[in-house]
Amino acid sequence: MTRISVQSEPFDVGAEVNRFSEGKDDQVGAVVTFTGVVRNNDVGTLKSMLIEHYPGMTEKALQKIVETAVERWSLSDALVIHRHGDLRPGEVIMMVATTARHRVAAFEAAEYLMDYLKSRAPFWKQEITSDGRSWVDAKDEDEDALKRW
Amino acid sequence: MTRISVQSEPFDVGAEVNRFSEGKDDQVGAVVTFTGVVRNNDVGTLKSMLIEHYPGMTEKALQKIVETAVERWSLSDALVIHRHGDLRPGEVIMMVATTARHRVAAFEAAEYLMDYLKSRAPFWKQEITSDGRSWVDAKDEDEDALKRW
Amino acid sequence: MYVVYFAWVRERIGLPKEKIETQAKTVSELVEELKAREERYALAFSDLSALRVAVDQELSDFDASLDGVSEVAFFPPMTGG
Amino acid sequence: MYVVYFAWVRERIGLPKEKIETQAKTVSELVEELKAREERYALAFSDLSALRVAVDQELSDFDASLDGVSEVAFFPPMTGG
Repeated sequence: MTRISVQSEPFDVGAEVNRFSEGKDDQVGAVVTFTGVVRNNDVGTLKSMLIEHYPGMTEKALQKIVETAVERWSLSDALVIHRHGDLRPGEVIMMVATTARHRVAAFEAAEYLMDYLKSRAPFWKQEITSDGRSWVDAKDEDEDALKRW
Repeated sequence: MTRISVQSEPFDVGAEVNRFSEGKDDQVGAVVTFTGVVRNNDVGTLKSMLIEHYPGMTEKALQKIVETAVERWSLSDALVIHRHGDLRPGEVIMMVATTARHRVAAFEAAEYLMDYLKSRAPFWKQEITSDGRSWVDAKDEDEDALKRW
Repeated sequence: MYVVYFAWVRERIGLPKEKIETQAKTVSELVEELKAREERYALAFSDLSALRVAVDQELSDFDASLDGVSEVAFFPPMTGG
Repeated sequence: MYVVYFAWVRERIGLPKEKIETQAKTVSELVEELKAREERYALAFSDLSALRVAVDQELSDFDASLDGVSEVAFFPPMTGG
Protein backbone atom coordinates (compact mmCIF):
# COMPACT_ATOMS: atom_id res chain seq x y z
CA MET A 1 0.00 0.00 0.00
CA THR A 2 2.94 2.30 0.60
CA ARG A 3 4.42 3.83 -2.55
CA ILE A 4 8.01 4.63 -3.43
CA SER A 5 9.01 6.33 -6.65
CA VAL A 6 12.52 7.21 -7.78
CA GLN A 7 12.13 9.22 -10.96
CA SER A 8 13.66 11.96 -13.07
CA GLU A 9 10.28 13.47 -14.04
CA PRO A 10 8.83 16.41 -12.11
CA PHE A 11 5.67 15.70 -10.09
CA ASP A 12 2.74 17.74 -8.83
CA VAL A 13 3.00 17.91 -5.03
CA GLY A 14 -0.63 18.99 -4.54
CA ALA A 15 -1.97 16.20 -6.73
CA GLU A 16 0.22 13.67 -4.89
CA VAL A 17 -0.97 14.95 -1.50
CA ASN A 18 -4.61 14.62 -2.55
CA ARG A 19 -4.12 11.18 -4.07
CA PHE A 20 -2.28 10.05 -0.93
CA SER A 21 -5.08 11.31 1.35
CA GLU A 22 -7.95 9.84 -0.62
CA GLY A 23 -9.71 6.61 0.18
CA LYS A 24 -8.16 6.12 3.60
CA ASP A 25 -10.19 4.35 6.27
CA ASP A 26 -12.03 6.60 8.74
CA GLN A 27 -9.48 5.98 11.51
CA VAL A 28 -7.03 8.36 9.89
CA GLY A 29 -6.76 11.68 11.73
CA ALA A 30 -3.46 13.16 10.58
CA VAL A 31 -1.51 13.58 7.35
CA VAL A 32 1.99 15.10 7.33
CA THR A 33 3.97 15.96 4.22
CA PHE A 34 7.50 17.19 3.67
CA THR A 35 8.62 18.66 0.36
CA GLY A 36 12.28 19.31 -0.40
CA VAL A 37 13.09 22.10 -2.84
CA VAL A 38 16.41 22.95 -4.55
CA ARG A 39 17.65 25.91 -2.52
CA ASN A 40 20.05 28.41 -4.04
CA ASN A 41 23.37 28.91 -2.26
CA ASP A 42 23.95 31.97 -0.09
CA VAL A 43 25.56 33.93 -2.91
CA GLY A 44 22.87 32.99 -5.43
CA THR A 45 25.21 31.38 -7.97
CA LEU A 46 23.63 27.92 -8.16
CA LYS A 47 22.75 27.00 -11.72
CA SER A 48 21.54 23.51 -11.02
CA MET A 49 21.73 20.56 -8.69
CA LEU A 50 22.62 17.20 -10.19
CA ILE A 51 21.29 14.25 -8.25
CA GLU A 52 22.95 10.87 -8.78
CA HIS A 53 21.63 7.64 -7.30
CA TYR A 54 22.25 3.89 -7.23
CA PRO A 55 19.45 2.30 -9.23
CA GLY A 56 18.21 -0.83 -7.54
CA MET A 57 19.72 -0.12 -4.15
CA THR A 58 17.88 3.19 -3.86
CA GLU A 59 14.46 1.57 -4.08
CA LYS A 60 15.47 -1.22 -1.66
CA ALA A 61 16.89 1.24 0.87
CA LEU A 62 13.80 3.45 0.69
CA GLN A 63 11.49 0.43 1.01
CA LYS A 64 13.28 -0.68 4.15
CA ILE A 65 13.15 2.82 5.69
CA VAL A 66 9.43 3.11 4.88
CA GLU A 67 8.61 -0.34 6.26
CA THR A 68 10.41 0.45 9.50
CA ALA A 69 8.46 3.71 9.89
CA VAL A 70 5.09 2.10 9.08
CA GLU A 71 5.71 -0.58 11.69
CA ARG A 72 7.10 1.70 14.39
CA TRP A 73 4.39 4.38 14.19
CA SER A 74 1.50 2.15 13.05
CA LEU A 75 1.07 4.32 9.98
CA SER A 76 -1.99 3.88 7.78
CA ASP A 77 0.18 4.71 4.77
CA ALA A 78 3.45 6.32 3.66
CA LEU A 79 4.74 7.79 0.41
CA VAL A 80 8.23 8.69 -0.84
CA ILE A 81 8.94 10.33 -4.19
CA HIS A 82 12.55 11.30 -4.97
CA ARG A 83 13.85 12.74 -8.20
CA HIS A 84 17.26 12.31 -9.76
CA GLY A 85 18.98 14.15 -12.61
CA ASP A 86 19.49 17.85 -13.16
CA LEU A 87 17.26 20.20 -11.15
CA ARG A 88 17.16 23.98 -11.05
CA PRO A 89 16.73 26.23 -7.97
CA GLY A 90 13.10 26.23 -6.88
CA GLU A 91 12.35 22.80 -8.34
CA VAL A 92 10.93 20.12 -6.07
CA ILE A 93 13.50 17.38 -5.34
CA MET A 94 11.43 15.03 -3.26
CA MET A 95 8.52 14.56 -0.92
CA VAL A 96 7.44 12.22 1.83
CA ALA A 97 3.95 11.82 3.27
CA THR A 98 2.70 9.89 6.30
CA THR A 99 -0.73 9.28 7.69
CA ALA A 100 -1.73 7.98 11.11
CA ARG A 101 -4.44 8.18 13.73
CA HIS A 102 -2.72 10.95 15.65
CA ARG A 103 -0.52 13.92 14.83
CA VAL A 104 2.51 12.96 16.91
CA ALA A 105 2.93 9.65 15.07
CA ALA A 106 2.49 11.26 11.64
CA PHE A 107 5.04 14.02 12.44
CA GLU A 108 7.63 11.72 13.99
CA ALA A 109 7.38 9.20 11.16
CA ALA A 110 7.83 11.93 8.54
CA GLU A 111 10.91 13.24 10.36
CA TYR A 112 12.29 9.71 10.67
CA LEU A 113 11.79 9.14 6.93
CA MET A 114 13.59 12.39 6.14
CA ASP A 115 16.48 11.73 8.53
CA TYR A 116 17.09 8.25 7.15
CA LEU A 117 16.52 9.24 3.55
CA LYS A 118 19.16 12.00 3.92
CA SER A 119 21.93 9.73 5.18
CA ARG A 120 21.00 6.13 4.36
CA ALA A 121 19.49 6.21 0.87
CA PRO A 122 22.09 6.22 -1.92
CA PHE A 123 21.67 9.70 -3.40
CA TRP A 124 24.47 12.19 -4.00
CA LYS A 125 24.12 15.86 -4.82
CA GLN A 126 26.44 17.88 -7.00
CA GLU A 127 26.12 21.65 -7.16
CA ILE A 128 26.75 23.31 -10.48
CA THR A 129 27.51 26.99 -10.03
CA SER A 130 29.03 29.69 -12.19
CA ASP A 131 32.34 28.66 -10.54
CA GLY A 132 32.14 24.99 -11.50
CA ARG A 133 30.94 21.73 -10.06
CA SER A 134 31.28 20.41 -6.54
CA TRP A 135 29.90 17.44 -4.65
CA VAL A 136 27.84 18.37 -1.62
CA ASP A 137 29.46 17.11 1.58
CA ALA A 138 27.38 15.11 4.01
CA LYS A 139 26.76 17.15 7.17
CA ASP A 140 27.65 15.90 10.64
CA GLU A 141 24.29 17.20 11.84
CA ASP A 142 22.50 14.92 9.38
CA GLU A 143 24.39 11.89 10.68
CA ASP A 144 23.77 13.03 14.26
CA ALA A 145 20.04 13.35 13.54
CA LEU A 146 19.83 9.55 13.28
CA LYS A 147 20.74 9.18 16.96
CA ARG A 148 17.33 10.53 17.89
CA TRP A 149 15.74 7.30 16.62
CA MET B 1 2.44 37.31 3.80
CA THR B 2 1.23 34.60 6.17
CA ARG B 3 -2.38 33.59 5.69
CA ILE B 4 -4.99 32.55 8.24
CA SER B 5 -8.46 31.44 7.28
CA VAL B 6 -11.25 30.39 9.64
CA GLN B 7 -14.06 29.13 7.45
CA SER B 8 -16.98 26.73 7.26
CA GLU B 9 -16.36 25.86 3.58
CA PRO B 10 -14.34 22.79 2.60
CA PHE B 11 -10.99 23.44 0.92
CA ASP B 12 -8.70 21.55 -1.46
CA VAL B 13 -5.55 20.60 0.45
CA GLY B 14 -3.52 19.88 -2.69
CA ALA B 15 -4.42 23.20 -4.26
CA GLU B 16 -3.58 25.02 -1.02
CA VAL B 17 -0.22 23.22 -0.77
CA ASN B 18 0.67 24.18 -4.34
CA ARG B 19 -0.48 27.79 -3.90
CA PHE B 20 1.50 28.03 -0.64
CA SER B 21 4.67 26.67 -2.27
CA GLU B 22 4.52 28.84 -5.38
CA GLY B 23 6.47 32.04 -5.85
CA LYS B 24 8.74 31.61 -2.86
CA ASP B 25 12.25 33.02 -3.04
CA ASP B 26 15.00 30.57 -3.98
CA GLN B 27 16.25 30.31 -0.38
CA VAL B 28 13.37 28.03 0.52
CA GLY B 29 14.43 24.41 0.90
CA ALA B 30 11.67 22.80 2.94
CA VAL B 31 7.87 22.81 3.06
CA VAL B 32 5.97 20.92 5.78
CA THR B 33 2.21 20.47 5.90
CA PHE B 34 -0.10 18.97 8.45
CA THR B 35 -3.70 18.08 7.62
CA GLY B 36 -6.22 17.15 10.31
CA VAL B 37 -9.06 14.85 9.32
CA VAL B 38 -12.26 13.97 11.24
CA ARG B 39 -11.48 10.51 12.62
CA ASN B 40 -14.26 8.11 13.50
CA ASN B 41 -14.39 6.88 17.11
CA ASP B 42 -13.16 3.39 17.99
CA VAL B 43 -16.62 1.86 17.70
CA GLY B 44 -17.40 3.59 14.41
CA THR B 45 -20.53 5.42 15.60
CA LEU B 46 -19.50 9.01 14.83
CA LYS B 47 -22.07 10.73 12.63
CA SER B 48 -20.42 14.13 12.62
CA MET B 49 -18.12 16.50 14.45
CA LEU B 50 -19.46 19.96 15.24
CA ILE B 51 -16.76 22.60 15.58
CA GLU B 52 -17.61 25.78 17.47
CA HIS B 53 -15.30 28.76 17.67
CA TYR B 54 -15.06 32.31 19.01
CA PRO B 55 -15.26 34.62 15.98
CA GLY B 56 -12.81 37.48 16.34
CA MET B 57 -10.70 35.90 19.05
CA THR B 58 -9.96 32.83 16.90
CA GLU B 59 -8.29 34.87 14.17
CA LYS B 60 -6.35 36.96 16.72
CA ALA B 61 -5.14 33.88 18.60
CA LEU B 62 -4.05 32.15 15.38
CA GLN B 63 -2.31 35.30 14.17
CA LYS B 64 -0.31 35.49 17.37
CA ILE B 65 0.66 31.81 17.23
CA VAL B 66 1.72 32.15 13.58
CA GLU B 67 3.74 35.31 14.21
CA THR B 68 5.59 33.67 17.08
CA ALA B 69 6.46 30.66 14.90
CA VAL B 70 7.59 32.80 11.94
CA GLU B 71 9.88 34.78 14.21
CA ARG B 72 11.27 31.85 16.18
CA TRP B 73 12.08 29.61 13.19
CA SER B 74 12.75 32.37 10.62
CA LEU B 75 10.03 30.94 8.41
CA SER B 76 9.65 32.20 4.85
CA ASP B 77 5.89 31.74 5.19
CA ALA B 78 3.16 30.02 7.18
CA LEU B 79 -0.46 29.11 6.52
CA VAL B 80 -3.34 28.06 8.77
CA ILE B 81 -6.79 27.06 7.54
CA HIS B 82 -9.33 25.83 10.11
CA ARG B 83 -12.94 24.94 9.46
CA HIS B 84 -15.90 25.26 11.79
CA GLY B 85 -19.41 23.87 11.60
CA ASP B 86 -20.61 20.31 11.03
CA LEU B 87 -18.07 17.88 9.53
CA ARG B 88 -18.39 14.20 8.73
CA PRO B 89 -15.79 11.45 9.30
CA GLY B 90 -13.07 11.66 6.65
CA GLU B 91 -13.55 15.39 6.04
CA VAL B 92 -10.56 17.70 6.40
CA ILE B 93 -10.84 19.89 9.52
CA MET B 94 -7.75 22.00 9.16
CA MET B 95 -4.26 22.33 7.78
CA VAL B 96 -1.06 24.17 8.58
CA ALA B 97 1.92 24.69 6.29
CA THR B 98 5.37 26.09 6.99
CA THR B 99 8.32 26.84 4.78
CA ALA B 100 11.92 27.51 5.74
CA ARG B 101 15.48 27.11 4.53
CA HIS B 102 15.97 23.79 6.34
CA ARG B 103 13.82 20.81 7.26
CA VAL B 104 14.27 20.96 11.03
CA ALA B 105 12.87 24.50 11.23
CA ALA B 106 9.92 23.69 8.96
CA PHE B 107 9.05 20.54 10.97
CA GLU B 108 9.43 22.14 14.39
CA ALA B 109 7.40 25.19 13.41
CA ALA B 110 4.57 23.03 12.05
CA GLU B 111 4.50 21.01 15.26
CA TYR B 112 4.53 24.20 17.32
CA LEU B 113 1.61 25.60 15.31
CA MET B 114 -0.35 22.38 15.84
CA ASP B 115 0.40 22.16 19.56
CA TYR B 116 -0.67 25.76 20.18
CA LEU B 117 -3.62 25.61 17.84
CA LYS B 118 -4.92 22.53 19.73
CA SER B 119 -4.87 24.14 23.17
CA ARG B 120 -4.71 27.91 22.72
CA ALA B 121 -7.00 28.75 19.81
CA PRO B 122 -10.69 28.99 20.79
CA PHE B 123 -12.18 25.97 19.04
CA TRP B 124 -14.37 23.33 20.68
CA LYS B 125 -15.37 19.98 19.24
CA GLN B 126 -18.62 18.19 19.85
CA GLU B 127 -19.07 14.57 18.72
CA ILE B 128 -22.46 13.58 17.42
CA THR B 129 -22.88 9.81 17.54
CA SER B 130 -25.85 7.46 17.35
CA ASP B 131 -25.87 7.71 21.18
CA GLY B 132 -26.16 11.51 21.30
CA ARG B 133 -23.91 14.52 21.56
CA SER B 134 -20.87 15.03 23.74
CA TRP B 135 -18.19 17.69 24.01
CA VAL B 136 -14.68 16.42 23.41
CA ASP B 137 -12.55 16.79 26.53
CA ALA B 138 -9.19 18.48 26.24
CA LYS B 139 -6.40 15.94 26.73
CA ASP B 140 -3.69 16.34 29.34
CA GLU B 141 -1.17 15.22 26.72
CA ASP B 142 -2.15 18.17 24.50
CA GLU B 143 -1.57 20.61 27.37
CA ASP B 144 1.69 18.83 28.22
CA ALA B 145 2.82 19.14 24.59
CA LEU B 146 3.17 22.91 25.09
CA LYS B 147 5.96 22.39 27.63
CA ARG B 148 8.25 21.30 24.81
CA TRP B 149 8.32 24.88 23.53
CA MET C 1 -19.98 44.84 29.37
CA TYR C 2 -20.73 41.76 27.32
CA VAL C 3 -20.27 38.29 28.72
CA VAL C 4 -20.04 35.45 26.20
CA TYR C 5 -20.14 31.69 26.68
CA PHE C 6 -18.99 28.80 24.51
CA ALA C 7 -19.43 25.02 24.28
CA TRP C 8 -20.95 23.39 27.41
CA VAL C 9 -20.71 26.65 29.37
CA ARG C 10 -23.06 28.20 26.81
CA GLU C 11 -25.36 25.19 27.04
CA ARG C 12 -25.52 25.19 30.84
CA ILE C 13 -26.18 28.91 31.05
CA GLY C 14 -28.57 28.70 28.15
CA LEU C 15 -27.44 31.65 26.11
CA PRO C 16 -24.40 32.63 24.03
CA LYS C 17 -24.05 36.28 25.05
CA GLU C 18 -25.52 38.77 27.47
CA LYS C 19 -25.04 42.39 28.46
CA ILE C 20 -24.26 42.82 32.13
CA GLU C 21 -24.10 45.89 34.37
CA THR C 22 -21.58 45.13 37.07
CA GLN C 23 -19.38 46.78 39.68
CA ALA C 24 -17.07 43.75 39.73
CA LYS C 25 -13.40 44.77 39.62
CA THR C 26 -12.01 41.37 38.56
CA VAL C 27 -13.13 38.31 36.63
CA SER C 28 -13.42 36.41 39.95
CA GLU C 29 -15.79 39.03 41.36
CA LEU C 30 -17.87 38.81 38.19
CA VAL C 31 -18.04 35.03 38.53
CA GLU C 32 -19.25 35.36 42.15
CA GLU C 33 -21.88 37.82 41.07
CA LEU C 34 -23.12 35.49 38.30
CA LYS C 35 -23.14 32.43 40.59
CA ALA C 36 -25.31 34.30 43.07
CA ARG C 37 -27.88 35.04 40.36
CA GLU C 38 -29.31 31.67 39.47
CA GLU C 39 -28.73 27.95 39.79
CA ARG C 40 -27.66 27.54 36.12
CA TYR C 41 -24.79 30.02 36.65
CA ALA C 42 -23.79 28.34 39.91
CA LEU C 43 -23.70 25.04 38.03
CA ALA C 44 -21.70 26.37 35.09
CA PHE C 45 -19.13 28.00 37.40
CA SER C 46 -19.00 25.24 40.03
CA ASP C 47 -15.50 24.09 39.02
CA LEU C 48 -13.34 26.97 37.83
CA SER C 49 -10.41 24.64 37.12
CA ALA C 50 -12.53 23.28 34.23
CA LEU C 51 -12.98 26.77 32.79
CA ARG C 52 -10.91 29.21 30.80
CA VAL C 53 -11.46 32.93 30.50
CA ALA C 54 -10.70 35.48 27.80
CA VAL C 55 -10.77 39.23 28.47
CA ASP C 56 -11.35 41.33 25.37
CA GLN C 57 -10.58 38.27 23.25
CA GLU C 58 -7.21 37.53 24.88
CA LEU C 59 -6.69 34.45 27.03
CA SER C 60 -6.50 35.65 30.61
CA ASP C 61 -7.15 34.44 34.16
CA PHE C 62 -9.62 34.87 36.98
CA ASP C 63 -7.48 37.51 38.71
CA ALA C 64 -7.66 39.80 35.69
CA SER C 65 -8.98 43.33 36.15
CA LEU C 66 -12.20 44.36 34.41
CA ASP C 67 -11.17 47.99 34.22
CA GLY C 68 -12.07 49.28 30.76
CA VAL C 69 -12.99 45.80 29.54
CA SER C 70 -15.83 45.43 27.06
CA GLU C 71 -16.06 41.62 26.64
CA VAL C 72 -15.41 38.67 28.93
CA ALA C 73 -15.71 35.09 27.66
CA PHE C 74 -16.01 31.83 29.58
CA PHE C 75 -15.43 28.44 27.99
CA PRO C 76 -13.96 24.97 28.60
CA PRO C 77 -10.36 24.09 27.65
CA MET C 78 -9.98 24.38 23.90
CA THR C 79 -9.96 21.40 21.56
CA GLY C 80 -8.94 22.67 18.14
CA GLY C 81 -6.88 21.02 15.44
CA MET D 1 32.06 -9.80 -9.36
CA TYR D 2 31.05 -6.29 -10.33
CA VAL D 3 32.44 -3.26 -8.57
CA VAL D 4 30.49 0.00 -8.92
CA TYR D 5 31.41 3.55 -8.02
CA PHE D 6 29.34 6.66 -7.40
CA ALA D 7 29.83 10.43 -7.10
CA TRP D 8 33.46 11.55 -6.66
CA VAL D 9 34.65 7.96 -6.25
CA ARG D 10 33.37 7.26 -9.75
CA GLU D 11 35.05 10.44 -11.03
CA ARG D 12 38.42 9.66 -9.45
CA ILE D 13 38.46 6.09 -10.68
CA GLY D 14 37.13 7.20 -14.04
CA LEU D 15 34.44 4.59 -14.60
CA PRO D 16 31.06 3.69 -13.09
CA LYS D 17 31.32 -0.09 -13.11
CA GLU D 18 33.83 -2.83 -13.81
CA LYS D 19 34.03 -6.60 -13.68
CA ILE D 20 36.78 -7.87 -11.43
CA GLU D 21 38.28 -11.32 -10.91
CA THR D 22 39.51 -11.45 -7.34
CA GLN D 23 40.50 -13.87 -4.58
CA ALA D 24 39.79 -11.20 -1.94
CA LYS D 25 37.81 -12.62 0.97
CA THR D 26 36.65 -9.29 2.40
CA VAL D 27 35.88 -5.79 1.20
CA SER D 28 39.12 -4.61 2.85
CA GLU D 29 41.16 -7.12 0.89
CA LEU D 30 39.43 -6.01 -2.31
CA VAL D 31 40.28 -2.38 -1.50
CA GLU D 32 43.96 -3.29 -0.98
CA GLU D 33 43.99 -5.14 -4.29
CA LEU D 34 42.47 -2.17 -6.11
CA LYS D 35 44.82 0.34 -4.47
CA ALA D 36 47.80 -1.72 -5.63
CA ARG D 37 46.59 -1.57 -9.22
CA GLU D 38 46.92 2.08 -10.17
CA GLU D 39 47.37 5.54 -8.77
CA ARG D 40 43.75 6.56 -9.41
CA TYR D 41 42.53 3.69 -7.19
CA ALA D 42 45.07 4.53 -4.49
CA LEU D 43 43.81 8.10 -4.59
CA ALA D 44 40.12 7.18 -4.46
CA PHE D 45 40.68 4.81 -1.52
CA SER D 46 43.24 6.92 0.35
CA ASP D 47 40.83 7.82 3.18
CA LEU D 48 38.41 5.01 3.92
CA SER D 49 36.66 7.06 6.61
CA ALA D 50 35.34 9.23 3.76
CA LEU D 51 33.86 6.19 1.99
CA ARG D 52 30.84 3.97 2.38
CA VAL D 53 30.40 0.50 0.98
CA ALA D 54 27.39 -1.52 -0.12
CA VAL D 55 27.53 -5.27 -0.65
CA ASP D 56 24.86 -6.63 -3.00
CA GLN D 57 23.03 -3.31 -2.64
CA GLU D 58 22.91 -3.35 1.17
CA LEU D 59 24.91 -0.88 3.23
CA SER D 60 27.77 -2.79 4.77
CA ASP D 61 31.31 -2.27 6.06
CA PHE D 62 34.89 -2.95 5.11
CA ASP D 63 35.03 -6.15 7.20
CA ALA D 64 32.22 -7.71 5.19
CA SER D 65 32.83 -11.07 3.54
CA LEU D 66 32.74 -11.31 -0.26
CA ASP D 67 31.65 -14.94 -0.19
CA GLY D 68 28.92 -15.37 -2.81
CA VAL D 69 28.75 -11.62 -3.43
CA SER D 70 27.99 -10.39 -6.95
CA GLU D 71 28.21 -6.59 -6.55
CA VAL D 72 30.24 -4.28 -4.34
CA ALA D 73 29.72 -0.50 -4.42
CA PHE D 74 31.93 2.31 -3.14
CA PHE D 75 30.70 5.86 -2.66
CA PRO D 76 30.93 8.92 -0.38
CA PRO D 77 28.47 9.52 2.48
CA MET D 78 25.01 9.97 1.04
CA THR D 79 23.33 13.34 0.60
CA GLY D 80 19.72 12.67 -0.32
CA GLY D 81 16.57 14.56 0.57
